Amino acid sequence: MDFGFTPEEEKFREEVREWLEKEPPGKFKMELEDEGYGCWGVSREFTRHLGAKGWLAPDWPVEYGGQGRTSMEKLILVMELAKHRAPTFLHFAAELVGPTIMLYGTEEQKRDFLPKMASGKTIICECMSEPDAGSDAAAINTQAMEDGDYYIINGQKTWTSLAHLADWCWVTVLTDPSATPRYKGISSFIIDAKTPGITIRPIINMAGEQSFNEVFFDNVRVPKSNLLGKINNGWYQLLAALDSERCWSRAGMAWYCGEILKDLITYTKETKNGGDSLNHNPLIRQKLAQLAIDIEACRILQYRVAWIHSRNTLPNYEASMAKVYADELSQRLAMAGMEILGFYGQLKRDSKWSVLKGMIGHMYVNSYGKTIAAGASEIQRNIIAQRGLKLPRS
Amino acid sequence: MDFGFTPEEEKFREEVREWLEKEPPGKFKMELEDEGYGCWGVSREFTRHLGAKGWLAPDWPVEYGGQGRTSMEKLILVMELAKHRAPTFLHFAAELVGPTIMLYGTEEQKRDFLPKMASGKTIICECMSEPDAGSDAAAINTQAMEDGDYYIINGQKTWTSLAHLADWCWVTVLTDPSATPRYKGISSFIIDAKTPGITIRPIINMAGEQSFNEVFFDNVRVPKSNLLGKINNGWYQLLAALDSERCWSRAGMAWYCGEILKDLITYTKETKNGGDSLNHNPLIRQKLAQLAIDIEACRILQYRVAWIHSRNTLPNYEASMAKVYADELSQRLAMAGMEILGFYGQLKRDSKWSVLKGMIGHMYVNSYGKTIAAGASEIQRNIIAQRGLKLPRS
Amino acid sequence: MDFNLNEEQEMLRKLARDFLSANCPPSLVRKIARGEAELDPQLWRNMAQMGWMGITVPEKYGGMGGSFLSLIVLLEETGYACLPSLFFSGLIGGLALNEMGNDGQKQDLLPKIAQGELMVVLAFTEPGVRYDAQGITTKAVLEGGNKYSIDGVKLFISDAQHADYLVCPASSGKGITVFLLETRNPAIRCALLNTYAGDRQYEVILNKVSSSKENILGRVEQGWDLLQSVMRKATIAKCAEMVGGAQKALDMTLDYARERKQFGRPIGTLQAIQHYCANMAIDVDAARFLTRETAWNLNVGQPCVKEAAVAKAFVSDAYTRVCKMAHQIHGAIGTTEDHDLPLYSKSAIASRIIFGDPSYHREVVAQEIGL
Amino acid sequence: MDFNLNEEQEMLRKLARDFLSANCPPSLVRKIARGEAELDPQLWRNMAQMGWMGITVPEKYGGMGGSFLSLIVLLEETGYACLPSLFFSGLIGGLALNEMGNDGQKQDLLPKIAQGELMVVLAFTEPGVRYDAQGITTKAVLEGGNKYSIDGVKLFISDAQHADYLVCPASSGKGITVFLLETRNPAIRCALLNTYAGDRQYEVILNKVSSSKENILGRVEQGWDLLQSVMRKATIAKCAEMVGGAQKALDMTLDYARERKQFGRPIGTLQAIQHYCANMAIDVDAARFLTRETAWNLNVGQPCVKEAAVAKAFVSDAYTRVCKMAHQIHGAIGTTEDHDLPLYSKSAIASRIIFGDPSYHREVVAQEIGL
Repeated sequence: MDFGFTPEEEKFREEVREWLEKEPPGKFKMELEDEGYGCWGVSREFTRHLGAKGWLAPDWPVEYGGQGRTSMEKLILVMELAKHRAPTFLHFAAELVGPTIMLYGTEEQKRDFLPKMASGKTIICECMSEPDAGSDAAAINTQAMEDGDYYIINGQKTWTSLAHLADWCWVTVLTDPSATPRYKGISSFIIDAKTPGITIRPIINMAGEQSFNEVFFDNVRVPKSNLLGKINNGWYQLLAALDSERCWSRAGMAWYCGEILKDLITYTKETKNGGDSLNHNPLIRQKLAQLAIDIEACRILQYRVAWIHSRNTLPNYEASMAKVYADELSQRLAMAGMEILGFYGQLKRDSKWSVLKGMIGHMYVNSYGKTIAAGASEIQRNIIAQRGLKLPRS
Repeated sequence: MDFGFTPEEEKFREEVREWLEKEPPGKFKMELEDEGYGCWGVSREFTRHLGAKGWLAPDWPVEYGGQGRTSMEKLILVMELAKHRAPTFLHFAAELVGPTIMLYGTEEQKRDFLPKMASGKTIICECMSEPDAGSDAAAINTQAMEDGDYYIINGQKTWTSLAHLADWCWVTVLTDPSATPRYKGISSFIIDAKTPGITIRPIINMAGEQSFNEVFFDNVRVPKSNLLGKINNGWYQLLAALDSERCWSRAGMAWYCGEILKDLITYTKETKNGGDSLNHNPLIRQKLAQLAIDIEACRILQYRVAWIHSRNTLPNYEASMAKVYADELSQRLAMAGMEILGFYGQLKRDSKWSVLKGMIGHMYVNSYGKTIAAGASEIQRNIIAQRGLKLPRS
Repeated sequence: MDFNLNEEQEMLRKLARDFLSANCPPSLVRKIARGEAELDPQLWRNMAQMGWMGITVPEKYGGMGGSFLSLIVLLEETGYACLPSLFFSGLIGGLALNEMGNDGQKQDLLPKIAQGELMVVLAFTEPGVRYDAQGITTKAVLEGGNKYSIDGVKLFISDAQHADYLVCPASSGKGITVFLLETRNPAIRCALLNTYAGDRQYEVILNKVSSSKENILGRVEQGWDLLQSVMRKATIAKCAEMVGGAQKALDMTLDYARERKQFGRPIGTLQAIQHYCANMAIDVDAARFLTRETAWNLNVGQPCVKEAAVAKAFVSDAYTRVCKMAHQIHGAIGTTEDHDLPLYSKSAIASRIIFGDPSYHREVVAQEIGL
Repeated sequence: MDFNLNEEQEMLRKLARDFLSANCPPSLVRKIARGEAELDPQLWRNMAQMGWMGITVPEKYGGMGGSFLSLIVLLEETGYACLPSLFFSGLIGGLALNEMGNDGQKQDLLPKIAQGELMVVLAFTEPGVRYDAQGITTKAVLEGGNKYSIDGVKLFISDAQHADYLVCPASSGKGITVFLLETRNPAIRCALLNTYAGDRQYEVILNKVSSSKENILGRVEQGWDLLQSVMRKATIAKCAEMVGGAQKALDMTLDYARERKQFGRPIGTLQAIQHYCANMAIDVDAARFLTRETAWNLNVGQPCVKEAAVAKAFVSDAYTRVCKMAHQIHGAIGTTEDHDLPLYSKSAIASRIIFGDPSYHREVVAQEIGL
């Protein structure tokens, strides 16, 4: 039992902090503003800057552009980025597709793609979901037909985060549509986003922002060398990507929520209702204290995931626990914020009378999607029950 | 749209009130004390007293011992009994089995049993559940074998409320064990509780009281005339009983909870913590106010059930809504009570330092069973979704 | 007791449902929320012609003379269609005028309101957002014999810019006086706020607005009690709108759960989804009947202080929960701007707060139950 | 960082699990709760022989000299077995003595505690049930040079009757003085309270109890801070016990869900049941690791004011939720007195409140986060 960080880890944390204070993330140009609290924001410039420092994929091997750091160091980096409200949404491209290439790619593919990704120069988006394949990820219809040294790809992907900023697309397709079960006929390709026949159409979310896209493939010709790893092995590649996503996509949530909580505390101290500051209201005190408590629970569940990862084991249901807890916490936080701000919570950043840069309302409106994206909470609870608790499937 | 009671109904309410004030329910001998708040208490004496007045089954036809009153009048009676904390748990025997006999019994059976039940002189308990047949009510194993003018019954029932106080048992059995689906082989019998071969063994609940029983049938000889209605028609009789139970078993809950809430309000006004009365604590104010709000929601859902019933229609998913809401409300109320009472909530009535007659702790300990008995909340939600909202079964 | 609508109410309900689904589809609502359109004047005229603007305006003032219950039935349907707030704002303004105005004021304005030619809007909340009399910091000072000068800021006032008159409570002398202010007055300035829902809420600055005594609604310095009674009706009207919205969110969700297939079967067969839907349905039904019952009691003249607070607290929370579950079941598609669901989940935010949020109303309930 | 137990801790855990499941089965716990038995002296002696009573007592006082973490590991297992409170009460009394006593006091009593021959119990709460210094209304008055006279009522004191000494804070002069009182003193009277859980909580009446200055733990009128630090350790110790209980409730429930068949299949295949279990597991894991982490921080000397409050609030609520879900999944069988589950759900009630309920600890957290 040891809940401390090692002196080396603390030293790395200091290094990260110093660097972030010298180069505050807020000064970089943002593609998606995320209403001023960062974290889910997108800044290609900051991502490259972080990549240049070697901290976009610090845990990758040195030969593939990483620094060979431990998962605990990566966790520390994530914590500090969240505490400094750095825009990190673009990083998840490396987190999702990178480990999959590492596991399943050919040596040439690894040497080709990984260093570019680690440096932040190349963004690879993940084209997985389709209109009829959401939680049921194997139900895809996009097909790849062999044609000499090429494959011809036709179909439609959706909910593709950041496709409009991506240089390459990692795409799951059916290479054997007749396979039963269906997942045995899935392969994946890494495709240049500029290849003719690819159309990217933005999806505007309910906050009025573009974060998702539809990606259409209309007779897209892809060299066979762009098949990732082996043919009809795509399902396992996809699972690896999803595992990695579950592990890391919410890793910063406890600290990100902690920053929002701080903002709310400041707000309640500076705001009066009927002569008394809001922070003296016992209802508000209990509400915010409960969130502070839940943030600690979120944090310790994330620590566990990173710790399991650090032992070169892939976290399983433990990552689902951390994800579902983090997402639901962020929804409770957004709701609490709206309750405290009342009417003011509705106002966008640029509105007269807006408070806290409009971020609470922004967070609230976006919070609905948190328990849906990257595997809905229902799927996570199924995983916990079936894989973690060994409850029978039928 | 009309949410008022008619003048006739209000007159009946007055009549009930005057009677209850003249004959306060608390003065009758109790078989199950229910820690002083009545309602789930058992008093054979009070039940007979109410029966003598004609109010145990006021909505039954006059020829079967009732008064031919409307369901709205019955609702009013239930409301007033709850407000006067009358012990009514024994009444449910009439509510459950009575309507089933009315619907499916032979004329002779109706004339034989119903008036005795309506007067409170005869208590019929319902032997339905078995160790392997809980939510899955058709999975019973108790069997009845023909033997001349008799049936011989063997098997075990459980969770039989009040069997130890009952004169007769209404028992579901397999008369055709080979039937598929199983429910097509179910019949039911009304059996004298004193018949040789019947053994009743009390089950002590976690509050230390006897309310359930196991009932064993060991070669019990039952005359064929005691078969209720037609052979192999028991499943529909059972469903009717369960429908009736869903309708009425929680009908008084809103008012019962209202009385407990009043007690808690009084308690908070009379109890100080650190110099200030508990009722000035905003957390407690909000908590109790929310319960008051939920009680109104519970009430209106119960009104609807009674109203549907009053139009000679059997409430369906609406009764499930009312039941699930009422049960979960009573659990929230018990929990809130325990939070407010703190250490004092643990104390039994006879303990030194006990408060509110120990009823909050009693209610809390018993509250776990509320969402289980008479159809678990999960079953009720299945009914709401499938019968009410027409969601597909598979 | 009768939980059903009567024949007349049922006709109104059906007419409203049919008319609004034909003439105010979600696509239009979305355009308006995006600021790409305004409510079509023809749609407005049609609604006026059906008598909706004057539904509770007495016949002698050119209205339909309907009861408060008719208004509730209608608002459940405008809520179902997510009809932009303009209609609701005007209805409440008319209600305030009808309940507080004198005969002359009503003669003057109610017929035009009923014909859809004039709009009165209630301008209650201020930056402090409180619902007690102490929360009214807008000041009206008597200047000379007949003139008041009014100063203050009203905030989060829906559709103020579109109003011809504002019903505007102000603190004057020993109490609250309610003024009917013409918005043409250059001393009144409205600025649109920018909300996530894209509804039209305004800051209204009253800068030495001059008003004569004739423009007072009710009695000088004694407007509060009557205004409170108007606010309670407005609160229940808002509840009815929310009930309609919640019903729509549930209906959309049920449709989706029946149609959307994953793992080879409709997601509506999954027990988790079924239980979510069951909870939504309980919320919707309880919300509906608590609202209708309170409306019925208001209609027979009960004060309903506790009842209105119970309803607003319950319905607001229920609508919030229903939207949350609707989103969870819809998955990603429900979070897109082009989907209908966000129209409802966003409008639930403002509805939850206006006329007091659940916490405020719980405190009212606490007082009423003797705490 | 290492979420696993080390080898020594794992051995202790396994030993405790095996020993308790063999020697303290639920049937025995139930008998004791019913008042039909007391804890077997042989069982007590065996636990003492394994060193459990003195697990954190320094070796020089005859204990095992284990760390606070060993105690936490052990208490997770006693919680899992629902070992009656006597053991916990004695452990915390020993802890208090070890942290607050002087060398002479420790020489005197700790070896006997470690051998299981003597029991010290913390008598903190009073009828007002508060955890701040103002809540201590028991008064100690100096009478003559060396004697105090102590008057007051301590309430809800677990196992007081079985104790040889009480650690008893009292208000004296300008602060809190903590006395070590011998229960043989006839001026101390213990009366058993009757609880639903059947645990042994007492009213302790102190009627002019005379105590010499030698029996003071820590410094006169300055005992509060040190006592607070003991209370924080006791709080986390209680959390560990709750974690064990919650784990047992989950394990029982999983077994039942796998075995219990309805509608032709195990109920554990139903999505609603699976999701309940998933929630229980999240609660148990988060509760366990928050507890262990706080214990680890206390062990390296951190004050853990916020951390202990976070843990107690979370673990108490988590245990309550887990028991609720365990009951729901068990159905009727779980509500019977003969079932093991009520042992846990009832013990959760007292555990939730002792050393401060979640609401109290949320307020502590509120102060710590700068509200």
